[in-house]
Amino acid sequence: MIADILIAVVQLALVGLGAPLLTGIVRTLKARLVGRRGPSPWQPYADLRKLLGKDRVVSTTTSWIFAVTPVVLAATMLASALIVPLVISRPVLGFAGNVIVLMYLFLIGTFFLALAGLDAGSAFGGMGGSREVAVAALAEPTIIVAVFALAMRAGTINLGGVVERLGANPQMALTPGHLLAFAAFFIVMIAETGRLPVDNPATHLELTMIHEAMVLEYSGPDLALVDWAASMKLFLFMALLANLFFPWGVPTEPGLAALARGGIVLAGKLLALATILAVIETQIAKLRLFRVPELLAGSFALALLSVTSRFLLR
Amino acid sequence: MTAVVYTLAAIVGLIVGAVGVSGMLGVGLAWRCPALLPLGGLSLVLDPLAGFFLALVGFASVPASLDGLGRARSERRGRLAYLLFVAAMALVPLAANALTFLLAWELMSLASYVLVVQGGRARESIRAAWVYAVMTHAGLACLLAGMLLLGAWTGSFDVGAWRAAASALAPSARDLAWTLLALGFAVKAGVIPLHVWLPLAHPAAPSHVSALMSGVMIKLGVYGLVRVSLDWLGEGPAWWGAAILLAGAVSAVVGVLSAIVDRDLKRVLAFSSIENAGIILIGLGAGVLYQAAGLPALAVLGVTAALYHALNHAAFKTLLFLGAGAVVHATGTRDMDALGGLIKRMPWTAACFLTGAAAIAALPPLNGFVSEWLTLQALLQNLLIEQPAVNLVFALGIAALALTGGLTVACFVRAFGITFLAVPRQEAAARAHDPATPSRLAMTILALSCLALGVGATAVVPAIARVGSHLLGTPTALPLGDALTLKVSGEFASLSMPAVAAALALAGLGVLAGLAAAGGRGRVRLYETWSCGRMLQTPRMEYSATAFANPFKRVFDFFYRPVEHIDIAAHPGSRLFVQRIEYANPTRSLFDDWLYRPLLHTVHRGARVVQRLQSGSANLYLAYILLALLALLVFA
Amino acid sequence: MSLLILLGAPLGAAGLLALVRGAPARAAHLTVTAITAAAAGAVALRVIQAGSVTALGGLLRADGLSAWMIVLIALVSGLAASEPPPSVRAVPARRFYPLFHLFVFTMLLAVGTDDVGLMWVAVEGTTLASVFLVNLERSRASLEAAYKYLLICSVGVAIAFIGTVLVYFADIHQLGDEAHALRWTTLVRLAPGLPARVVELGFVFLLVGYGTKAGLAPMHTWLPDAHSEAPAPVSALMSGVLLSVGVYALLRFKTVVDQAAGPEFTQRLLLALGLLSIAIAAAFLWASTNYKRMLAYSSIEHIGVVCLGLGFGGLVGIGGALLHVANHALAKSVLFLLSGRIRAAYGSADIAGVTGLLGAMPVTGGLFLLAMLALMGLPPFGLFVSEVLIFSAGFQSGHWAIAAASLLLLVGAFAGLLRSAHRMLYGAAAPTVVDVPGLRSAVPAGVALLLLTLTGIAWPPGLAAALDHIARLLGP
Amino acid sequence: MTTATNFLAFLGLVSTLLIVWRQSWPGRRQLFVVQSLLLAALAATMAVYANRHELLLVAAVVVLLKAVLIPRILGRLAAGMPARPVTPGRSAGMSLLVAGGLIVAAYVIMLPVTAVSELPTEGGIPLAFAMVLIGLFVTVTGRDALGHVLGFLMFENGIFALALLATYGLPGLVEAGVFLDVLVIVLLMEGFVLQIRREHDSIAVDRLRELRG
Repeated sequence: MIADILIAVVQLALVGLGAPLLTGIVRTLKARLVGRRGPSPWQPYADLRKLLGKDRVVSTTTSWIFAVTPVVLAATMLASALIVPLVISRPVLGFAGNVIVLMYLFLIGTFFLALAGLDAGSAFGGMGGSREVAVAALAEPTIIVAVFALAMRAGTINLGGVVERLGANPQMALTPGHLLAFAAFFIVMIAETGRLPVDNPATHLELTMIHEAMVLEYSGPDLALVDWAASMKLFLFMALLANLFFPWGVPTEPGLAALARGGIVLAGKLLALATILAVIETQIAKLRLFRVPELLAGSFALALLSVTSRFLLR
Repeated sequence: MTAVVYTLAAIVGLIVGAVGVSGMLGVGLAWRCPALLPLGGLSLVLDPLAGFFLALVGFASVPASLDGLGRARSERRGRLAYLLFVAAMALVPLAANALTFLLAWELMSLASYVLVVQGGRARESIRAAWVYAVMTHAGLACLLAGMLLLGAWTGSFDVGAWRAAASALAPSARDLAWTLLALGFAVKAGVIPLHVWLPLAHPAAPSHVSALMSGVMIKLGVYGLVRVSLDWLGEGPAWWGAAILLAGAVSAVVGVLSAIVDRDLKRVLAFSSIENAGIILIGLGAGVLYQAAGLPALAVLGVTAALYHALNHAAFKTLLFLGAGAVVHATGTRDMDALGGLIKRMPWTAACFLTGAAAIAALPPLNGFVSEWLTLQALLQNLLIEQPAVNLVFALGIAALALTGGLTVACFVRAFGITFLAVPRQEAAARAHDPATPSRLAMTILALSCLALGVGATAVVPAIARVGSHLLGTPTALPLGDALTLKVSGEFASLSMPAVAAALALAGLGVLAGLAAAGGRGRVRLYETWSCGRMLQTPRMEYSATAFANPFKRVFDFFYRPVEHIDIAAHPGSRLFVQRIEYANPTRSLFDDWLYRPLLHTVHRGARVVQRLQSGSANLYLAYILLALLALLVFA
Repeated sequence: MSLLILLGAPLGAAGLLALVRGAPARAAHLTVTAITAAAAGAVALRVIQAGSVTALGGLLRADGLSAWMIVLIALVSGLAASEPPPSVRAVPARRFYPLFHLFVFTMLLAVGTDDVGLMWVAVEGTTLASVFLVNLERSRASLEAAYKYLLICSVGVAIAFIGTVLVYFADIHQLGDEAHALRWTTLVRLAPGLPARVVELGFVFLLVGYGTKAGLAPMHTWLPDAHSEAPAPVSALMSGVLLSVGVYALLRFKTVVDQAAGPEFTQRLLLALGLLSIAIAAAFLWASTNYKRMLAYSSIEHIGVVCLGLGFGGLVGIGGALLHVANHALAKSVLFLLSGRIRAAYGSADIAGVTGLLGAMPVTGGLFLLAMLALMGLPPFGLFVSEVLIFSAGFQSGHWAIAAASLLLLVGAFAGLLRSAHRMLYGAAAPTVVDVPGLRSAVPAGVALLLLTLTGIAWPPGLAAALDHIARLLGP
Repeated sequence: MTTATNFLAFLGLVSTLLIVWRQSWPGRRQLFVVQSLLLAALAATMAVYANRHELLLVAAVVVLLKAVLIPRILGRLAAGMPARPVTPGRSAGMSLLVAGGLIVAAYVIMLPVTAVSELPTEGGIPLAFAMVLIGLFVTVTGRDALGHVLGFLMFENGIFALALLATYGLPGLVEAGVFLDVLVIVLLMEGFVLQIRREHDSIAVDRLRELRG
């Protein structure tokens, strides 16, 4: 019981506090890669603090949907933090759900954010919402088929089960089918978290923005929550990728030492993924909006290939 | 009078629901009256599957009748047909021989047809009623042929006799009977491409009727498919399951794609019913495939998922139709591009509609999520069948289900957001108000049941699984975890809705508390929408339903084949001064263009040719007689 | 005795009513109709008790099948008589009443005689009695219709005479000469020994001949004209029972031929013509322009269905066909009576000329809708059950292709009928259109629909046994 | 007897063919009278040879009805009509060819009857049936109401001949009904033709094509 509470607290803290850092690190890395000094990795914390101290400006057009959305967003991410295996294979709420639950928890956020975008009655909000749900919808098949690919190999889709099963046979993580699924999932992560080449989190160019268009009307503490939730989403996605596809070194039994070991391993994997992400973001220009579906179709093809490779090459 | 009828309907619903639940719990009843009609007379049998669908009828018809009661004063037409409709729907699952079934089935169709026709008496609802009646009749013809064939082969019109004799039939005979019956039921279930009536008829009916049509009636099509694929004809070959699964996959995707671009709120809901029927069929198809492969536990899982989704869809689709009905009633329009801002004027309806939208978009912890999750679990274990072709079918089902899930979110963001959020786009929407108390009560009941069916899945799913086990004749109950957690196939997957719900609630409270602690609840300044500094916000600047659907139109343009109409009226003085721009971007229906219109055209031309026979010439008429005589003399 | 009253009442009335005029005529008209109906009931009761009734030394004879038809004729003529007679400029009711009863008499005689020769005379008589009724309006259209009716039906029924002669030939060839050689009872008794080929040949003539009267395609061409131009009560009688009298005549001979040559021969022919009738009717129903013609084509369709039932055979098929005859008679006569009212109110028999029926004439329109639903074969009305019975016999007897094809055609006919009904029932009506006042005018039609509901969801006790009995009379 | 009946039947058929060939209306009417008289002779012959005296009565009725009464009505109908078609008519050659074909068909169709028959009159049966078919053919090709009536009467005559030859006449009640029938039909036709002429100023049947579809 105490161990459970400890794990819960560690995971919550890791996600809640570590997420802005991860975002900051990616930014710093990107800056370094293009030869700028860039901001400090800790800059997001300063941003959040600044926003929390400000007033809210709320449009008279909006309704309670607009007001609750930031809270819903943050809450879904925190709840997800209790499900994703970060420092241990079976966290507190590991029994409560699997990847599918996670994806749908994320969809709650998308759902409300898109509504909030519409709520203000501006053209940009609607545009962002429309694009966001389109991307989310098109990413969904890839996610589920990639999960299917995983389930085929692990015999379960419970996150803990996958991590333990694949952790026990580390070489399984290097089969081609598995890597294909990983690639598919990685593309989905890019789309879902609004990174290049799907969306550019660094600009507010009206006609191309997706995520930023939805949150255009938010200000002050609300904006802080939204930004925080966005970075948590990135964190969770990357952690999921890391531990689900490469579950090396994820402890299965609770214990202080194990947790610490798990934390360090996770940090290493996240750093690696962040580097990959940063490299990609500096190497690729943003896609035209209506070529995004092609990218997602490509990821779907990868996922399907991963599945068929299994039962055709049985 | 009207109020009495609707009260009576609600009471009938309650009784039917109670009988249904007792049937699910294993109470068996049988009533026969061979004297009343030929071919075995009337015969009613209550078994668990019938009980489940009875419960479904009761469950949806109580709130729908309440809603009718709420509108009893303004809307009196069709009340008797409504009562007949509810009663006939309750008879269909009980019917235990061909004639009883066909009678109940056709009475149900007739009552709903009358309700559709009386919905508006406008041109379009008449046309809708025509299409509906004709499609239904075509479906009935298939059912009739299939049942009579079975009757001829087995020597009895009793379903019990079919069950007993089915295994002795030749495979081709069973395939033929299955095809006919499945076609007939598929029409009712709104399976693509037999769905054309659905988006026309459902919106045309009054909303509490649409709610029942979408929530329950199309489920009875599913009921028939369950019966014919797993019960009446015994255990079927794998291709039945594959056909159902693929039909379901196509229906789900096409349904939601059609829903996502439509501007008519009720049509959106109707298309979404096609989609959900598709999801149900995906689960059912998986069940049939597993049954054919000799994996009864998984078969039960698939059927359970299908039935559970049927129940859930009844809950949220009824809710959404009642909500849409309240909107239509309050504003007089179904066009989403004329609505907007209703959340402030109809807060109750908005909250309930949002719950329904979230449930149908499968957001946890509501019920839609659980049944879709269950369906996916049934699909994901297909590797146990070692046939690549079957696996491929499953993979397609998985992908379709996933795509559908994503698109549904988009669809209902649009439906709710455009209808209820921001500011009214037209005057009618600005004067809207919440409906009367009974209607609000009905919606609230349904919204709460969406939540209860989701969080309480661990109580509901095992009960449904028992129905499935009984249907498939598996001896032991399917192990499905404990009261807190739903466990599928041992360690394969688990889900705890109470835990997720609690975590979400606690996290939400935690965030609020954290905000308060961080002192973030600072001053709130009210101002007009910023919108990157744009001045003077008007409703014309809002994103419209059409605009919202645009990305989908672009991505799936091979399906929508949109056409653009731009009509610009310039000032007579200079064409640079534009007075009016009209832009329309309608989509074209693949099925109308490539299936139904050519078909109607052919029939029409054929009829024209035959009609030349009656040319008015008496000599010609006499010649027909002479020729007929000679022909018969020669050939006979 | 009851049989004599049954035939005597309308015949006497025909004579009497030629002399009386004015209000007494209408009273006498109703009284005689009631007497006829009572006598029909009495005959039916006697038949149920004793199996058959005879009179005039066996010349008149009613068995189960006759009783079925007699009751039907009485019912429909009661319905038709309940409708006020058409008030047409040129023709006073003086002509209408006697011919009406003469018409009823000839039909009753056709089904109430044992002598197939006399039956032929009576069937020909139905044409002669009704042809004037068709031309009651004396308009160009009704003249044309009556002319074609007379010409085509005379030719057709004359062909049936050839058939009768051939059967008679076979009969006396077998038997030598006998006084009762044309009696149906004699024919049935001798049937097994008759030369098959001759009897088959005769049946072809009979089929074409009586088929003309029954409205089977391709001999149906007179039917839409005559039925649409006749005044409503006459159309009701013609569509409701006259066609069935043609079928009745065929049935009598079918029994004989089946015993002489085996049932396949007649079944094949009936199936072919039945299917053709349904197909042709469906094509016309798909896009009708005139509602009375639409109803007429629908009669062709239903007679086709009846023929299918007879062709499929078996107790279920024949029983279903008989029930279908009755159901169709009730539904169709109600529709024709209502269409008379509609025509009077709107002044047009075109579908395009009638809109908003349900709004402007709620009682008539409502009954019209219900009767149309019944006619299209929807429950809770009886046509649904009888069609199910017929098709059940079809699948039972292995005629899948025919059953399936006709089901498909019925769907097409349904679509056409429904579209036309929709055009008439909904929309906005001219303000001049008013309904027939009072609910009393709805009673006869209401009773008919109630009867249809009975045959549709709750058979009266004895109906099943009666159908079974009659089917056994006819079956091998 | 066989020779006599066969010869009379043959003559009847010849008269039928002549009617097909003739174009002038009075001529056709005359031929019809001849045909009816031939039938009466046939009935009388059979009455004598087969010892069936009621057939004499039938012969008398035929003479009265078909050789006197009906031709008179036909004459009334045609009053004021041009004797020949105003427009040059179709050649009768085609019609005669068809009639020839129908005679062959009649022989084929009546095979089952002649096969089982042992009557002395059987040779005439196909001829009578050919009269029936040709009568029907004349009705079908009739260009005006008169043509229809005449065709129908020929057809009726053919049936009469057939009944006579195949069964020595039907029972009296039926026979009487048939005669009454023919008379009523002709009378009704007369009424219609008069009314048609009033309405349309012509009795050409192509005027009667308003009801269609």
